[in-house]
Formats: sequence, structure tokens, C-alpha cells
Amino acid sequence: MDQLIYSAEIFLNGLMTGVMYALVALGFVLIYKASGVFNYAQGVLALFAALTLVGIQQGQVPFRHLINAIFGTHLESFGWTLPSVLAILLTAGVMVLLAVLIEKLVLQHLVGQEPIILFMATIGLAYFLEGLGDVMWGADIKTLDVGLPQGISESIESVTAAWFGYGFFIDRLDIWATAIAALLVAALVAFSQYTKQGRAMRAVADDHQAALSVGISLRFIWVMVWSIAGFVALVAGIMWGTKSGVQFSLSLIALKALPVLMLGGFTSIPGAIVGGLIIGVGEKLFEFWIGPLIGGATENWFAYVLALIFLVFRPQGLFGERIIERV
Amino acid sequence: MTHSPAVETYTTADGRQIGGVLMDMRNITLRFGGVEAIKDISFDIREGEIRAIIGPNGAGKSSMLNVISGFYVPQEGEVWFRGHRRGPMKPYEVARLGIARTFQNIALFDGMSVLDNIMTGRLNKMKAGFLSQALWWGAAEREEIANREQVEKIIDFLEIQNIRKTPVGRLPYGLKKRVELARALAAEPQLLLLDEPMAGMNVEEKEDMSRFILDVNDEFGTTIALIEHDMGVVMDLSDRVVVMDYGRKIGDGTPDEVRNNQEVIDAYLGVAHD
Amino acid sequence: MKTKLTALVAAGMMAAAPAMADLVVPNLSYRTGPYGANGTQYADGFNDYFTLLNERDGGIGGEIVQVPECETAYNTEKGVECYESTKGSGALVYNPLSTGITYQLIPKVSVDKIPLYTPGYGRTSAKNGKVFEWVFNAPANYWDGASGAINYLLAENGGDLNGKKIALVYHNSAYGKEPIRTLQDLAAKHGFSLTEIPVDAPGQEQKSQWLQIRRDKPDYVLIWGWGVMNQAAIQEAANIRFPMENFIGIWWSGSEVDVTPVGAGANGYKALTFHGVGTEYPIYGDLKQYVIDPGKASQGGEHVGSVLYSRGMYAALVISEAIRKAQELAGTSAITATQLRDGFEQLDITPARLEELGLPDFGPEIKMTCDNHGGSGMSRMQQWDAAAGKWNLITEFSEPDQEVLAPLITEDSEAYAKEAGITPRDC
Amino acid sequence: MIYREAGDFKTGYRDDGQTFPIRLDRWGYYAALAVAFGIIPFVINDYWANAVFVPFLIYAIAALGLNILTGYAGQVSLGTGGFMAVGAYAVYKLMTAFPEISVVIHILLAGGITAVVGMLFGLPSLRIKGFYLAVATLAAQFFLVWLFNKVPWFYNYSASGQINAPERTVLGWAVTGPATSAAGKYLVCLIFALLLAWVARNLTRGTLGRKWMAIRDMDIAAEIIGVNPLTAKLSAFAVSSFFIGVAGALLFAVYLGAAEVGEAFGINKSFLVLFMIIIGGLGSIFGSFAGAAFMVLLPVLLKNVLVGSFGWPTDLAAHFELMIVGALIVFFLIVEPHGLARLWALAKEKLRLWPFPH
Repeated sequence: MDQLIYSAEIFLNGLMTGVMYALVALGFVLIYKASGVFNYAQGVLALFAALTLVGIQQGQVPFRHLINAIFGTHLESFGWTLPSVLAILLTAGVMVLLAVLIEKLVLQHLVGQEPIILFMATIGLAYFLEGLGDVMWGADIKTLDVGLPQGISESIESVTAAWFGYGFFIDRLDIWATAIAALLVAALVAFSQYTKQGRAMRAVADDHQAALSVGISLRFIWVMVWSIAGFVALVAGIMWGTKSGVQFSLSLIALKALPVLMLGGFTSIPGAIVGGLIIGVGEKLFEFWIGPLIGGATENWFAYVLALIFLVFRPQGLFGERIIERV
Repeated sequence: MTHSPAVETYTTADGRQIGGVLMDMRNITLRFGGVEAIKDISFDIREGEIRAIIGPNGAGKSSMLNVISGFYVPQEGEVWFRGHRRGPMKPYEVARLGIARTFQNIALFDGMSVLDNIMTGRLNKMKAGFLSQALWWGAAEREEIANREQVEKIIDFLEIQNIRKTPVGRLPYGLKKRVELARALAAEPQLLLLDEPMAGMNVEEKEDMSRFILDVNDEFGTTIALIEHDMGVVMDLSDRVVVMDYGRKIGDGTPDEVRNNQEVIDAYLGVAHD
Repeated sequence: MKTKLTALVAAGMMAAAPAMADLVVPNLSYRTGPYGANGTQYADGFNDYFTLLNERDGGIGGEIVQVPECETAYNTEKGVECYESTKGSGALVYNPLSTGITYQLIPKVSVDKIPLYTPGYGRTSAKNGKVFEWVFNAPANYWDGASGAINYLLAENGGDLNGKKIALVYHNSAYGKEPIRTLQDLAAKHGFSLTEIPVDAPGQEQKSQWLQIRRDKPDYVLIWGWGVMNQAAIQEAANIRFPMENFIGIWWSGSEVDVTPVGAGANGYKALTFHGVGTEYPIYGDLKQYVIDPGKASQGGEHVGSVLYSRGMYAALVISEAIRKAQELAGTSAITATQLRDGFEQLDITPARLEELGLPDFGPEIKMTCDNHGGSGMSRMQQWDAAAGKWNLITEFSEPDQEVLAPLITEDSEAYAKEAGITPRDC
Repeated sequence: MIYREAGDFKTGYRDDGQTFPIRLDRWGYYAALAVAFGIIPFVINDYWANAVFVPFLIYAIAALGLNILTGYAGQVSLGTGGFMAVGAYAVYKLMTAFPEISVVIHILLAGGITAVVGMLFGLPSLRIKGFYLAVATLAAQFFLVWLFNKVPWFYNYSASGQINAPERTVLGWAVTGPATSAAGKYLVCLIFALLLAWVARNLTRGTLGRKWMAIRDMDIAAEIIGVNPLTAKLSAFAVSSFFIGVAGALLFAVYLGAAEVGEAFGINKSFLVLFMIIIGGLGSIFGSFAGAAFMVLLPVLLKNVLVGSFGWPTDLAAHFELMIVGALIVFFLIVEPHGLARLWALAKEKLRLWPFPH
């Protein structure tokens, strides 16, 4: 009986973790859907966004190590602390600027190239942004605090304790993440359904050539999609950065998004969410039930095995577009 | 070899010997979900002949060709090849029986040169072991040269010597079609299936292709089955014609017989389509 | 054109070598990659101490110390590249701050005859100088740390841990697995139960592990983490309201970077250490005068006095004392790597000497011999005060349980000797 | 007009199929071999061996292996690190279990064991295609690393799970262990790299190679012309894994001498080798070498220039190194999207016409 109650707690926590994975996966899906590019740099984008947010909020001088090294100055900070909302808006602005630059300097020159080549360009981009983030803001671990609460939700604990005799642990940050993810998905869906730009984006996703022939500007769409993906990366960066500080490892969360993508299909926003939930719950329950028998720390590989099992039965992913083979 | 019944041989007007039944399709029905693409069709293909399957768009010709090539397995009916009933097979097993084909939307290997593409047609003739291939020693090298000689004959035959080393991705449409024919021929098939070999060609290219098809049949004695929706060209080429419409067979016989078949005329004039 | 390019590439591949005459102590550091935040502070402390010696005393025994820095990014292959590129310039000793790179270098330094100094990390059984002639890991190693933590808990519980539940959360790697054998033996000796909970690198996601701890309710949790795993673990511990004073980290899980992201929740968290912390030592006066104020501090002196800075400085101190000893033994100031090995083997850093150096009670007494390359293994406990934002030392230095450790070290070093075909020296 | 093919007539199909059809290329190749065997072994030192040549050659072998799978057979793999780990642990177990047998045989056997493991993880390729296939190899990557970390038998029950390569000799020369000379390490890797490149060349120009490329370019058409996708894909996985296993064995035994699975064979390694073949050129033997050279040598070069020549602080240099590598990748793509191999081919095409471009 205890085991079942524990499983229920782990199930809930798995769902929450899944939402955190899905937040990262969303950014991949957006870009893949609109331009067929697997954006290797998405994880680094999240790191870069979080670094920028902390930098702006705490008034750090960008490139101060570089400036200090060259001019022998001792710049530290501008000495302000901005309100979170303002800092987030400014960072979103930086991400839009970044999207414009990426389009101008990279994508524009690679129009019509094969997906593998665009994939490779994003590899280059990832290297560049990783270096740039470090040069701009330094390699220290930064504390990110935009006012999101953390720690156990005591109301859930007391309610479940009354019901089951065992108080469940749910992290308040996870509850917030779930709410924000729901809001984000709703906003994305509304945007793509009800705005002109959103419809243009979907048109491009369906058929590049056809969209171009009806006068949709591919360049504009790319800037827009990369901006949105940058914003999604910022949200993911805030969530993960709040959890464990902003540092290099933040870019590695992309690895946790990969099985989610494979499972959910690269082209489906609901797929990213459902995939995230399945991976989150699956890996946590496996670690609980099977982990102790085989030595634990199974989550990393089991996520992929789980995705693999699903793919064997549905090779295009859970929500991916059906692959029709014909000659 | 046990031959199916009704073995009769005949000689065509231009003096070619047509042999017994090579392939016999018996009561084939093919469904996709609830849709019947082919409804209870029977016909045969004889050794040495040029057999055409024609019909308007959506008649089920391509599905039929895919049944012959083993890519689709019909829900009902039997496929007999060289006197044996052919069970469900993988496409590559069908190829090894001696059936080669071309494709309506060219299916060449874009990343490889013309020569390599044609050499793939002979893959099943190459028997050198792994070690010999890895060390390029003995059988592997001998085979490569021997098969290359065969392929060069086909290259000469189809007059594509000058593009031998060109990657196929760079070729114009008409030449691609020719390279595809070369690849199929390289397999020295008993039965060659051509899927709309003249689709999208101009008159001159069509004439060239017709000439090659006739020459192939004439010089190598290859049995050819082709599908085409353009009636004109086909009638001049083929010995016997099957006409399909809406998945049914509406005519079967020599070009002249078919041409005078009222149902075929209706189908092509669009009467039945109203 | 091709040859020109080749020549250019060839020229570029040649590392610029420092002048041969000086004492060369390379700093294989990492300021980038997943552990860059930790590596930066350590490297700064290491650099600054030698800068201080050069600026204030004109080096050691009149010889300027060169500290060429080489970025390893905590990556073993880059570590090898760094080792090879600095080796040719007459490097006297290596301190790579990475257990992985250390394992790489142990066989290499034995052939090249260059000492390897790995305080608080690396291969534990290198303490046995009979087998590991060129490797030194005083004052303390991982097993000393494990025993030190248990000794602390014994003292807390009046010498009795019988029936207590202790969980070990560890980095699922060679480094994290190090203390397991020791803790198992100690569990058998003292009658506590040990639960091993691995966390795969990088370790941002530890929900499963901490839900398990919340269910099992161990009395104490030990952590062997590095990088983001530390911050995530301390955050999760705070989230489940695990009593922080019962949560103890190894010294690599006990620096400012590990606790500050968690904020007030980390208050009371404890960690082992083998050196002092903070700027309240006389040496910082000199450091300010000779290094920081003239603008010669590494990275502008941002991290002076932090835990990892202090540790880097302490490593530099031990190396410089070994150099001094070697100079004394060899009778020359321009010593060789082999002479430095002798310096290490006869090193004796007494409390009085530490006081002379401006760091009273900063570390335990270090006394190394031909067969003991690991010193006394003494460590002490520090505790995080979140409000003040500083670590406070809460115990004195104390000895680990050599009765348990000594046989383990003999066993492991002899296994290595057998595998590598080494005949142990007579000491 | 020194570099040309006019007048260089082929009189047989054998000549026409040779690896370097153009005379000057052939000479260049022989000259490179002469330098590689005749000069470098005598002048090489530890730095050049350990920082430059040995890693370059070993990564070239791994890149060749991955290029066979991804570049020639079209099957995406992100499990290279895991498969290298199989090679490394296999050679470690063999070396310690059968010390009397030559290490060369152990390395080849390690490749063979990796080939079997690779085929096992290649099975899903029959159903899962394109980028989705990466999930199967990623599962292999994470599972294998976990396995080698978790099961003590693989590391002979050592306290920390590190494995150390004992000393072994070939013809009296040490090739593994600390006493190995720079030239010894270099020559072992060079011989393996050249032999395997030659095998890769042979396999890719013959029957098997055509089957792989047919599957890559259009798998359905390939099946219809008679290629069995099962054997074609699994043979690609096997051959590729053999190469990667040998590379892993060399990386551990000859180059590093000690390894820990998570650090030395993590997912980063899989990405690194994938970058090599994409940057070098998919489906190109030369590209495998070029890509390995780019990814191994460029960081070393940049570091030495920025830190050694310009005297920058190491952290700034390291960050700029990342930015420069990233920018160069993007720059090369914009100039020539199909990798260094194509860039080289284009340069040669230009050179053929030089100095009379019209």
C-alpha cells in the first residue's frame, strides 16, 4: 500500500518534471516546424537568455572581463537592480535582436540548403553563443531570482497527509512551471490560429514553396520563429536557472529534451507536452520500481529506451506526421 | 519447370518469337483500407512480348505494377511467375527472381554517379565475400571489372557514354529516365517493368525512348511490361494491351482489338467518367 | 601556398615556452565548461600565491616562479595536451584539479619523473609512496574525508552511530564512487546503515533521489558532488525541508558557489574542509599590498578569500614549501623535478611555519615521508551562514580512522602495482 | 598547368577504378606516405604525438567509422561515444585477461565485439528512419556508459571504476603503457588509420558500398532493385562499429592510458565525431580525415595563438576559441555547404584549369 502511495507521489512529480522537459522541447519544435531545422543551439540559447536576464537584472557590465583585460579597468556593475518584469522584457528584446542577427548573418545565406546543413549551422551557432555568453557575462554561477517561489507546497502536503496518511511533496516552482507552460502553449496556439503572422507561420510549415508563392516573406517568418524560440528558451532558462543557478550546465538540459522530441514528434507542440509528461513519469517510475534492483541512476538512459519503445511502434513519433512510403 | 496451362507460342508480325506464360496474374484484388484499387483482375505476360497496361489517371495501373513487382501484396488472388505461385515476398526477393523496374517519379540514387547507379543494377550478380571486398583482392576486383564490362555495354547501347562519371543529380530529366532504364537493364531481368517511361517527355525524347524499348526487347529478348496513360505511343510499341479503368479490367488484347473495344473508347472519351 | 599554410599551422601548434631558467609550476586550470565556475576560483588562488612570492620575496630562494596557465575545461584530452605542452618547459610539478586527468597523468609522470600533487582529490591510494613514487596527496584524500565526516557524526552522537541511517548522494563517476568502500567498512564497524544514491552527471534533475530521501528519512545525508549537482542537491534538500545541519558535503561540495544560488534555504549546511577560509589571516595584508592593489591579481581579485580560492592558495603554499625544502636539500635554488620529489618526501609544514607564512592554523601539519605521501589526513568541519554569506569553521582539525583506511590503501595500491607491473620501493 | 588529367589516359577498367586517378594526386599521396613513415617518426616528440598526431589519427578512424554509417549508409548515429567505450572496455578486459596475446589482436577483437554490439543497436533502424533513428543510438550511448560504470566486472573491480592500460609491446616496442615512445604511439595509430582507411575505401567502392549508398539515397528503390535492407543496414552498423571500436580501443590503450567511461566516452564524444564528418564531408574518406583535423587541430592552434602568441588570459582565449570555431563553421557552410572534402575538390577543379581559366 505504501508503495502505491509513493508511486502516486512519484507519478505527480514525474508529470511536473515532464513539464520542465517539455518547456525545453517546445523551442526545438517551433523552429523545426517552421523551417525544418533541428536547432542544436536551443540549449545554449536557454543558457544565453538566462545569463542575459541575470546580467540585465543585476546591472552587470557586459564584456567586463574583456574590457578590464584590455584597458586595465575594474568595471563591475552599473549598480542597479531592475524589477523582474522589466528585466524579462529587456531580455526578450535581446532575444529578438539575436534572432534578427542570426537570420541576417547565418540563415539568409543558407536559404534552400538541405536540413543537415542548416543543422550544422546551428552547431556553429551553439559554439559561438556559448563563447559569447561567457565573454559577455563571465563563467561564474549566477543566482537567478525573479520572484518565483520554491520549496514544498505545504497545502498539498497537508491535504494529502489527511487523505493518505502521507504528505506528498510537490515543489511550488513546478506548479508555477506547469501554469506558465500551459499559458505559453495557449498563447502559442492562439497566436498561430488567430493572427495573420501565425497563419503565415503555419503556411510556411506546411509548404515552403507554396507559402513563398503567395507572398509570405520567409525571412520575416524565420526572424519571428527564432524570436519566439528565443523567448521560449528564456522561459526554460528562468525555470531551470531558478532551480540550480545559471551556469554552463544549463545548456545541457537540451539532452533531456531530446527523448521528449523523439517521442512526441519534431513537429507537434502537443507532442512536446505529452512526450515530456510520458518521459517524466516513465523515468521516475522506472527509477523507483526497477532502479534499486539494478543500481540506480537509470533515468538518463531509460528516457531514451522509453522513446525507442514508442518509436518502434510509431516510427514517426507520437504526434509526428505520418510517413507515407511510395514510389 | 511446370508451366501453367494454355501454353501457346506465336510469332509476331516483325518475326519475334513469343513464348509461354512468364507471369500470370489471377483474380487480383487490392484494397487500401476500404478502397478497392484493383478489382478481380486476371491477365498474363508471355515470354518475349511487350505487354502494356493502360488506362486513365487513377485507373489502378501503378497499383497493378506494384503488385507485379511485389511492393504491394494483394488481399485476394494469386501471382504466378515462371510456373510457380509466388507467395508474399519482400521486394528485394522479387528482384532476385529476375524482375527489374523503372519508376514513374525517377528513383535514382542522387548521390552516386551514373556509372555507380547502373552498377547497382548488378548488385545481385556480385558474389565476392566480405573479406575479399575489404581487401579488394581476388573475387571482388575480378567481379568489379567483369561487371563493369557488362555495364559498359549497356552504356554504349543507351548512348550515355559521355555522362558516365556525372552525378545523376545534375542530369536533365530525359537522361535520368535513360539512366534508370540502364540500371534496370543491368540486372539482366527476365521481366522488365516500366512505369510510365515516357511521362513528361517531349516528342523527340519519346521517340528515343520508344526506340530503346523496342531495341531492348529485340536485342536482349527481354520481356517488358509497361504502364502508360498516353494511348498513342503505347499502341505502336506493344504486342498486347490490358486496359484498366476504376480498378477494373475493361479490355485485353492486341492493340487493334483494344482500339475497337467500345468500353475502352468510352473510358478514354470520358463517357464513363461523367 | 600550401607549404606556407603548413608552416603557419606548424608554428601555431608550437606552444610558446616560458624561459627555461625559472622555476616552472604550470597551472592546469579550467575556467570554462561545466565546472568552470569552480575551477576559476581555485586557479586564481593558485596564481595569486605565487605572484605574491614573486612580488614580495622575489620568488623562492631567489628564483622567480613561472606559472604558465593552460585551460583543460576539465577534459582529459585537453589535460593531456596541456601536460605535454608545458612539460617541455621544465615543469616541476602538476596540480590538475581533476580526478580524471590525475589518473591519466599518474603513469606519465612516473616515466617523465615529475611530481604530481593532488591535494584532496585524485587517486586515494597514491598515499602509498612505495607504489606511487611521484604522486602526493597530502593533507587529505577522499577516504580521509569519508572517515572525517563519520568521526564528526560520532562526536555529535556521543560516539555511537548504532542504528543510524546515513545516505550517500554521489556523483555517478570515479570521483563519486571513491568513498563507498570506506563508508561500507565504517558502517560495519559502527553499526549504521548506508544507502547509496547515485546521481548521473550533470545532475540538474535529482527529484527521484530526494523523494527517496524524503521517504527513507535518513538521519544524515553525505554528498559527494561537483558542479551543478551540488547546487541542485542543496536546493532539493531545502525543498524537502531536510535539516541542513544533518547534511554534510565533501570539500568539493562546500564552497560559496554551491550554496549561494539556494539563498537562505542553504543556511546551516555543513561541509568538510582541510584548510581555512576567509580573509582574516595576516597574509591577506601582504596580498593586498603586493598583488591586489597593484592590479596583479588573477581575474582582478574577484574571489579572494573564498573557499576554492583558499584551496588553490593552499595548494600553491604546499608546493612552494616543497620547493624550498628541495632547494635546501639540493643546495641549489634552480632545482629539478626529481629534487622537488625529494623535497615533497621530506616536507614538514609545522603550525609554526604556517604562522610564519601568515596563515596561522590554516591547514593541518603536513609531514610526508618516502612511504607516506598523504600526510595525516586531518580535516575539519565548516558551516554555511546564509545571512552573513560566509563559511564558519566549527571544529578543529582531527584525524581520520586510520585503522580502517590503512588496509584499504595497502590493498588498492598493491592491486595497482600488480596491474601496472610496479615493484614497490623499500622505504 | 601542372595539375591536370588531360593526357592521363586510362586503358583498362582496373586503372579507371583506382583510388587516385590523377597522376599528381597519386604522387602527392605517395609523398605524404613517405613523410608520414620516413620523416615524422624520427622527429616526433611527446607533445606532437599526444597533442596533435595521435588524437588526430584516432579521431580520423572514428570519423571514418561514423562516415560509413551516416555518410555512406545514411543512418544517423549519436552513439559513437558509447561504441568507443565498448572498444575501450573490451580491449581492457582482453589485455588484462590474456596478457600473453598480442595487443594488436586484442584491438582487432575489441573492434569485432563492438561490431556485434553495434549491430544489436542497429536493429531498430529497420523500422525507425531519419533523425528519429538517433534515439536508438542515443539509448545505446547512455545505456552503455551506465553499464560500464555500474558493473564492476568491466573495470576489474577497481576502487573508483577507472581503467588503466597495462604495458604491452609489439615486436619488442612498447605501444601501450607509460613507457611508450612518441614514435611508437604515432606509428601504431598511423598504421591502423591507414589500413582502415584503405579498407573503408575498398568497401565503399565495391558492392557493399553501393548497397549502402543505395539505401541512403532512396531506401525503397534500393529494396526494389534487390538490396536487402536488413543486411545492408546491419552490415553498415557492423563495419562502422568495428572502426569505432578500434578507435575507442586505441584512444584508451594507446592515447589516454587511463579512462573513465562517463568522462572519456560521454555524449560529447558522439557529437564531436558527428561534427567531424559533417564538417569534413559526408560520404568522403578524405572528409573524415579533414574533419578530424579541423576539430582536433583548430582548438590547439587557436589556443597556442591566442595564449602563446598574444598572451591573452586563458579563460578569454578559451571563450574566444569557441566563438571562432563556431564562426568558422558557419563561414565554411556559407562558402561551401558540403564540407571540407567538397571545398578541396572544388579547389582542385579550379587548379586543373589554372592558369588558363577559359
